[in-house]
Amino acid sequence: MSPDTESMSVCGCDPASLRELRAQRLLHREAELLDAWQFEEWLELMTEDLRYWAPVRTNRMWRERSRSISMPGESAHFDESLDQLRERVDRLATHMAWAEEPPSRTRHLVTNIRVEPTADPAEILCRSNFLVYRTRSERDMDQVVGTREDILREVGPGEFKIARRTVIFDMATILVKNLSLFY
Amino acid sequence: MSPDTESMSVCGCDPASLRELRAQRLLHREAELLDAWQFEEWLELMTEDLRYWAPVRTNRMWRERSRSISMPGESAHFDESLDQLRERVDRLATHMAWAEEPPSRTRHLVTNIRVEPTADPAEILCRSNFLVYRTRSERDMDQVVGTREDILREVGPGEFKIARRTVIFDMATILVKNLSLFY
Amino acid sequence: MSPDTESMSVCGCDPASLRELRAQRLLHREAELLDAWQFEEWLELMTEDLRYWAPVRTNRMWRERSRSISMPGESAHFDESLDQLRERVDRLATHMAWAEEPPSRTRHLVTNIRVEPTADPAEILCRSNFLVYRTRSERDMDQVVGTREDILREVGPGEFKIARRTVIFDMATILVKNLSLFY
Amino acid sequence: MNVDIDGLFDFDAGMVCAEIFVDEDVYKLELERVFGRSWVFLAHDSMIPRAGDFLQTYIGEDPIVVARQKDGSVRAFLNQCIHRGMRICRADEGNARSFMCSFHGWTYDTAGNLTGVPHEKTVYRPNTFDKSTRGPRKVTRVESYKGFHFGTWAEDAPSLLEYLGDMAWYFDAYIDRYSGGLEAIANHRWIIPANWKLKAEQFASDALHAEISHASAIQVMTPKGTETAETNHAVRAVNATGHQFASPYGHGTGWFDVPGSLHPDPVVANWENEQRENVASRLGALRADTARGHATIFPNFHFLLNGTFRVVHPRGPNEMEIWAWTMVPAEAPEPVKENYARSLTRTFSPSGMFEQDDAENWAEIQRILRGKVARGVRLSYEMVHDPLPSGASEFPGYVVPANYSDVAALGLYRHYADLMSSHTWAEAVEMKLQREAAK
Amino acid sequence: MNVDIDGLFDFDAGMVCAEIFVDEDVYKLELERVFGRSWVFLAHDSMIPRAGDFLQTYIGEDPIVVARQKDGSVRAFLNQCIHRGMRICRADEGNARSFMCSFHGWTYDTAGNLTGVPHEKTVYRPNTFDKSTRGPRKVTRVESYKGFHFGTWAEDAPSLLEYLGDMAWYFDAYIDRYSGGLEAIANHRWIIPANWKLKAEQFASDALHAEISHASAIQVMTPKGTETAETNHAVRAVNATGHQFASPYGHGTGWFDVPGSLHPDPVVANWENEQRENVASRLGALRADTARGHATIFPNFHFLLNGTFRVVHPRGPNEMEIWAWTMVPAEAPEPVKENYARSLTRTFSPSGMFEQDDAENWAEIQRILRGKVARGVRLSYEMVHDPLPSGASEFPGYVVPANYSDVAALGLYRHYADLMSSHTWAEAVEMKLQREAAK
Amino acid sequence: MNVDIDGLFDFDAGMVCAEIFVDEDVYKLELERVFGRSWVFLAHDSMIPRAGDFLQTYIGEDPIVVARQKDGSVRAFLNQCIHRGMRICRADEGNARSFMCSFHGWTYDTAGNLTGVPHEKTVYRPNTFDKSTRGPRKVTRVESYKGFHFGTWAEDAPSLLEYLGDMAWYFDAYIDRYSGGLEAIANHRWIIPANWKLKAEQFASDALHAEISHASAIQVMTPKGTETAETNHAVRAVNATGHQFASPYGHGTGWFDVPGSLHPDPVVANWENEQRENVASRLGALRADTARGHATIFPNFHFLLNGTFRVVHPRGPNEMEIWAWTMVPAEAPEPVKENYARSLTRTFSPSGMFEQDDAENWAEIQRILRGKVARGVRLSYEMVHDPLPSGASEFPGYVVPANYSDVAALGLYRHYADLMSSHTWAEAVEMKLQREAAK
Ligand code: FES
Ligand code: FES
Ligand code: FES
Ligand SMILES: [Fe+3]
Ligand SMILES: [Fe+3]
Ligand SMILES: [Fe+3]
Repeated sequence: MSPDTESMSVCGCDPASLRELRAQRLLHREAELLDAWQFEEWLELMTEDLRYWAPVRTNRMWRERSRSISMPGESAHFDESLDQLRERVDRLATHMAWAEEPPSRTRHLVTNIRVEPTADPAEILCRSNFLVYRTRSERDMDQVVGTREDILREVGPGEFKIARRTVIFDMATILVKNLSLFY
Repeated sequence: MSPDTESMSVCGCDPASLRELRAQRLLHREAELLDAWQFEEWLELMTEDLRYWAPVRTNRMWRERSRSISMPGESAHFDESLDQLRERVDRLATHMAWAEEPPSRTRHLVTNIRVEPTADPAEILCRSNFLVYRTRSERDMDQVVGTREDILREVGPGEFKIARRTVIFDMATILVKNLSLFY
Repeated sequence: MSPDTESMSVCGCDPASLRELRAQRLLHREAELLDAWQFEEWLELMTEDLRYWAPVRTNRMWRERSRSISMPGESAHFDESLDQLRERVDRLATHMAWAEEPPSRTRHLVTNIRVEPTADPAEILCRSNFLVYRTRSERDMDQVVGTREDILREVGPGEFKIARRTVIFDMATILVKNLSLFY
Repeated sequence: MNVDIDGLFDFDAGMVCAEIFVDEDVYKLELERVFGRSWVFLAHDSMIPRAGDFLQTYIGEDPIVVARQKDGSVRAFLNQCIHRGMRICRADEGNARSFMCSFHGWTYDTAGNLTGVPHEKTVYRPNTFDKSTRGPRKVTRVESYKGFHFGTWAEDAPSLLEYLGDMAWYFDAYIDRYSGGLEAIANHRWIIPANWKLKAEQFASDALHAEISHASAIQVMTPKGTETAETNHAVRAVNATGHQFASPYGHGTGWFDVPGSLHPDPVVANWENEQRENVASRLGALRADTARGHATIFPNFHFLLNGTFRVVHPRGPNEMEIWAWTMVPAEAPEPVKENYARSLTRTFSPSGMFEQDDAENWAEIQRILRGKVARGVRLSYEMVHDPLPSGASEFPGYVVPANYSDVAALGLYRHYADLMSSHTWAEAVEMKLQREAAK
Repeated sequence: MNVDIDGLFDFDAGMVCAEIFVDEDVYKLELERVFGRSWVFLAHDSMIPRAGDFLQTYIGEDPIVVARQKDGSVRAFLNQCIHRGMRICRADEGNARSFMCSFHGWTYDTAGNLTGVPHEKTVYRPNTFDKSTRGPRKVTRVESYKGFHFGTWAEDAPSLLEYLGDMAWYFDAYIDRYSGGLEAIANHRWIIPANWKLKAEQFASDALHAEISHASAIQVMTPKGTETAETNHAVRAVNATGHQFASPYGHGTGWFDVPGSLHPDPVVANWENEQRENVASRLGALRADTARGHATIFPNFHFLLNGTFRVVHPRGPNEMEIWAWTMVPAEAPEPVKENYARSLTRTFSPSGMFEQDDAENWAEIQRILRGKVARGVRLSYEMVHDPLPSGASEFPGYVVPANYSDVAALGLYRHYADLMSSHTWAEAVEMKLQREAAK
Repeated sequence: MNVDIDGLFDFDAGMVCAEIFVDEDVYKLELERVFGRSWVFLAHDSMIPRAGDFLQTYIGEDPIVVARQKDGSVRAFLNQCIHRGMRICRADEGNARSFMCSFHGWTYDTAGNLTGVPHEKTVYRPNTFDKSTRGPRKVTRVESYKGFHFGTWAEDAPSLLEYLGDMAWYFDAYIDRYSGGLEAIANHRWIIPANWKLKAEQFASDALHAEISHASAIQVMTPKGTETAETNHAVRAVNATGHQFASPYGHGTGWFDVPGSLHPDPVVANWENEQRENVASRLGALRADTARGHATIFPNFHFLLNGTFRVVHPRGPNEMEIWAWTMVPAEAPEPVKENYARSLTRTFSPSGMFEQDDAENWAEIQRILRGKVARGVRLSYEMVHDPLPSGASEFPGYVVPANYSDVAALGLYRHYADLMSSHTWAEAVEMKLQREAAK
């Protein structure tokens, strides 16, 4: 997506549609950057105070369902500040991160993008589902599916960044050999 | 999605876009309710005269393709009125429905939402494709893919409900051990 | 989708939204035609000068990443003009193409549709991700995932056709027994 | 392949070793000795009514084409071209005059006779190549009972009628109730990651699981206010006494002694109740009012009184593939048939409120058997009852006065062990005679 | 099943045949002789603190329920209903007063005693059916060491304490450092398509791989400007000497002789350094300052000095399932605990910057073993060292003065081969004694 | 492992038991006796033209690195670090000066020599650890024929030239047609759930399937109005006579006696026709005008006259992995090369209009072999012909005057059975000599 596209006006008829379109463009651009291994550019979509967090799910009886997704401070698959994410990106950039050298080939399929306002007029809540398909090496293939809940913050007129991301992986036991990339 | 969101005006420029946005929001909200096990709320998205039907596919030579999807009254994976769907929901709510206790973790990925008018100005025809990813227990994982054809009826200004749903599962032999949830 | 739908006006507020909506409708209609085995109608979505091309990916070290996707003239999974695509369609229509007789059941899930202008005001660049789910025979199931980069050309007021398509399959080794249909 | 069958069963104690559900060698032997020698359900008349109608099915894991001939007969053959092994017929079902193999074009009539070989005269030596001997393996014997066609590879098997034995009397209570017989109007196919015998024993013998396994379905399908009333079929069933029949050839069936329709759909129940006199005049009062519940015709044909008839194809020790037909009285009015079908969709299809929970249980049983200790455990089949004394009832055969019983399951495994331990039918039958004599 | 264990190892030359990682028969024998006879980690006190707390785990591939009893004791039993084999408890963990089997409703208390059988009086013969003998298999012996519970199926195994032997001294350096002991505050579960022993030998013995396998993580986690400074824990570790301990029962551990916390998180490192005197007074200076690195308690319990404790369930020869707990000092302040946890998430979880690369290496090793030549290759375990002379150090047991060594791995496989070649523990122990005597 | 090879074949009757395509023990023996002893295609000069160019391939299921050395030679070695078994080289192809193992950093030159071991001097005992003996297994012998490199593990195999024998003459008709030789300009890789031998026998011997299997492709690729004209290459081929060659070492090829290019692309066909005189002067008129069709160099190297060259890696009995290169005359103009490539993409790649249908047939054949009866069926290879009398033609070797023939397939299986029944090449060759003598 060229800078030109970014600056294009969006449908200005009503705020809800506007938000949806902007959130959608942001998430699609994000997916494109991730699949192209443009991780430095990806980091630029985040605010400085980013929290990138992925709780862990366990298989519980219904009556204990409140404990089936871990809480902040408990088990997590990711629990990162922007600096910490950058460390992961830097690691990949060493090209000695053997889990990703030779690099995997990923595809982020993002669906069910839903947007709603928050108490803070500068922030919107954006939910989306995803399927991340990964092939690597000769014949490896795996898929990771889940949902995300993002806080998107307007940092300039019509320009949103990701201020908080919660990723819910649906698997209780992670059925892939690692979570080496980003979701 | 909060009621506030629901009442937000949508892009009012032209009826086609309007319909698309509304259908999309409805289907996304539906998916969210299903994945959150909010089945009572899900039922509220349906009209009283709902028909929820899923024919069966068979593997036929091209010349007999007209018989490759069953007709109403023939084989079906679902054939439900609203009351009957409610029975299924009630069953899950007993938490003795062992196929779903402990509960599965699902994710409805809805794509290719297409809308067109019908002869009835209060109803629109909405098609969508779906992939429903389910993990359960420690390590079970399965996927169900197909398409849906819904009749959405405007029951209040800008408020649509599902009046008819046809679900086409693509599999001839159902490759999962049960269809214990909703599509 | 009826001709009536096609002629419906779309949100006219701004060119970016307009392009997105039109591209989205075109790709969704295309998917519908493919999954319905309406291949003749599908061909009508293409311009006469269509190039339908799918390069091959190889598993390379990062430092040789420029060679990890083949270039035009090198390995390809598809490399077709419109006439050549038509030959493939004609072949399926013989119903002696055993790989597809009895016919497979496919579902094209199209996501992440992104649009941007090109230097040619009559053409837009449209990227999308896809997952094509195929079941066939009693129990065969496979999935093909990747991304597409299309040039869509405005051939009449508001009417777009596909002038160029590049399909990137993510797999290095093709993990399905054939690529018998279209992506 | 070295399987110690005797060590896997203790029939006196009512113990079955879990190993039979998971061991690879046991499974290989089953394909040979059980599925290679039993009468296996192939098709019902209503599934292939017209000449040229065909369907694909399986005997064990071997694909079979079953087709209606011009003369009205039904033929069955291995769906494998003997030329280079291609699947001859590749549709689930349909109507055809002939089949052409898609590899080199050999053509077959619907009885499996090789009728055409491209370039035959120029490429084969006429003195050695004889089309009449190059067709696919025909199923050795195909016999039918009241419209139900069964096939076996075994030359030396007893006739189908002898094989069914007393089970035929019970089978009739399901299939010969109405003058028009039954017709298949719907079909579901799905897979469960569990051994085929879990299904076989349950339909023969396991009424007990319902109140727990299906507690949720029973609860929501019980009309409000009828929880204890006699209009509630579930309550009526559970409160009733019942019986179980075990066949020396492994078949089994059980029922509750509850007169009147037990069908949950009121339209169907009314219609069934209206037919009571007709049924009684056809089959007698006993079978009009009772003798219907759950049943297995060994090895893998199963049915219930609600009209589900199913064949369960084994797919390795760890998977079964269920093909379930909805079979309804041909003479019933359309709305009754529709409600039969809809009711089964809602209860005993992959989405069925009963079926789902069975799948869950079986799948978990199977998964546990990856464990080394778990697979050596001896499971309990200890609900045993003495048979009714001879002449005590009109029920034919070995019958116990309880449906909460393991007797039919034990009978099933008794015959299973006979087959698995023997090389010929004569040998298996001899085992049965000697046991009989020893009593 | 015919496995020539002796042919797979050459302990004098330091050679191990790759076949042990892939052969199906080897794996089957492992389930019987290794997992069927070893002390396997079940749970830590903090995972099931209250009465009724339970969790599911495995001994090998056999599912086990571990539950805290009302009297505070911990019991463990096979998670399989002996009735028809259903999994009794179907949640990963939770709190329960009892378990009801979802198939036919048999109920169990949390010790695995069968407490209820629906219709018991009417359907079972009281003289032969005795509930007290129909519960699931109890884990034969459950013993605990400082809050860590282990179980074994073997009647004849040595006691847990005897089994741990000198390893207990090293184990203490991880788990008995702080007066409050450890508590598990996070858990990760994932699978790697590789043999479980690749994990076991690495945690016992392989410090060497880090500088290459984890080069990228070490590089980015090294604070800028400290690449050679003594504040850089990675550099300090690599430049230090180290030791390795090998147990006759297959346990092993290794460490670098670096005083001061090696934890990469400064908050944690500060706190650990502050505790130095307390630790020294509990465990002595040696274990305050060293003796902590990587460790395996045979066969599948592994831990590191950063607080990851893991049990690795085998899932066929080609897959392991890792369950990794984050265990932190119970007495540490919340922020320290949080940083322990966050640090492990970022380094040794499925997304961990170290863990990822181990998975990649193991998966590739395993895949190659599809090859016929590759699986016959004799791999090199030739980094051998002479043990410290008796009395040369305070380190108990067989200890070599290097952490870049294969000695603990060889010890692990030596014990593994003893188990795989023997039918009883007495036989295995006799092998060890004879070798000892022969020296 | 107990395989009765003789029982699986009846060469006199032209019968092959389907079991060879599915049995696990047969497969294991194949890895040892067929892939462990045959000359297997590794690479062509044009795939690794420059020093340091390497590619990964397989001999059977064993991963192999093939690399061009500084001196221009080609070396091949097992892609497995002998240290702990890691895959040394992890890219499909590329250019490198050396490889570093990502586990512990052992480094290798492109010939597979171990050149560096981190900390070697401090961690290994110099008297026992010798780098020169710790490299990966080198492929025992690598020999080449006109730019095509083959490797074998067998010390005692005949030389490549002897192994090819008369097949070299036919091979030349594909690869030595043009002065510049061939170059690989495209590659496709995909998997088919079917046994590798289905591919091997088809490329050796099965021209017959095309008119049925590929009926649809032939129909649409036939230019309108040419259905019977002599410009239609498909019609020309089918109407022509043909020949088949069978080698005592299992190779086979067949062709139609049709002069002029048969290539479907007119640009290519024109260019090929223009080259006719050049080709004739290189190879003689016979090979300029005929002797090209389909071919297999035993066991798994296959090619067609349209320029597809493929190695088929076995992946268990039920799967093959196809690697197909587009090889074109190096001296052809760019547009001709492009059309060669595009034409193959459209016909013989995973999306190819011919290739698709072969996959469908093979996959169905394989699936059926889950059946117990099906796998015991004896398939028909009865299209046999007497060989041309010695001197009757210029075609070298055992040649029959028909391309619709099973002779090359039978020859392939004859050699296959020799290998599978013997422990040494001498033994296998002796079998051949004795048969020859017995005639
Ligand atoms: S396999 Fe059927 S005709 Fe050859
Ligand atoms: S299997 Fe548990 S109660 Fe029957
Ligand atoms: S495995 Fe290659 S260096 Fe250790
Ligand atoms: Fe049931
Ligand atoms: Fe590591
Ligand atoms: Fe072909």
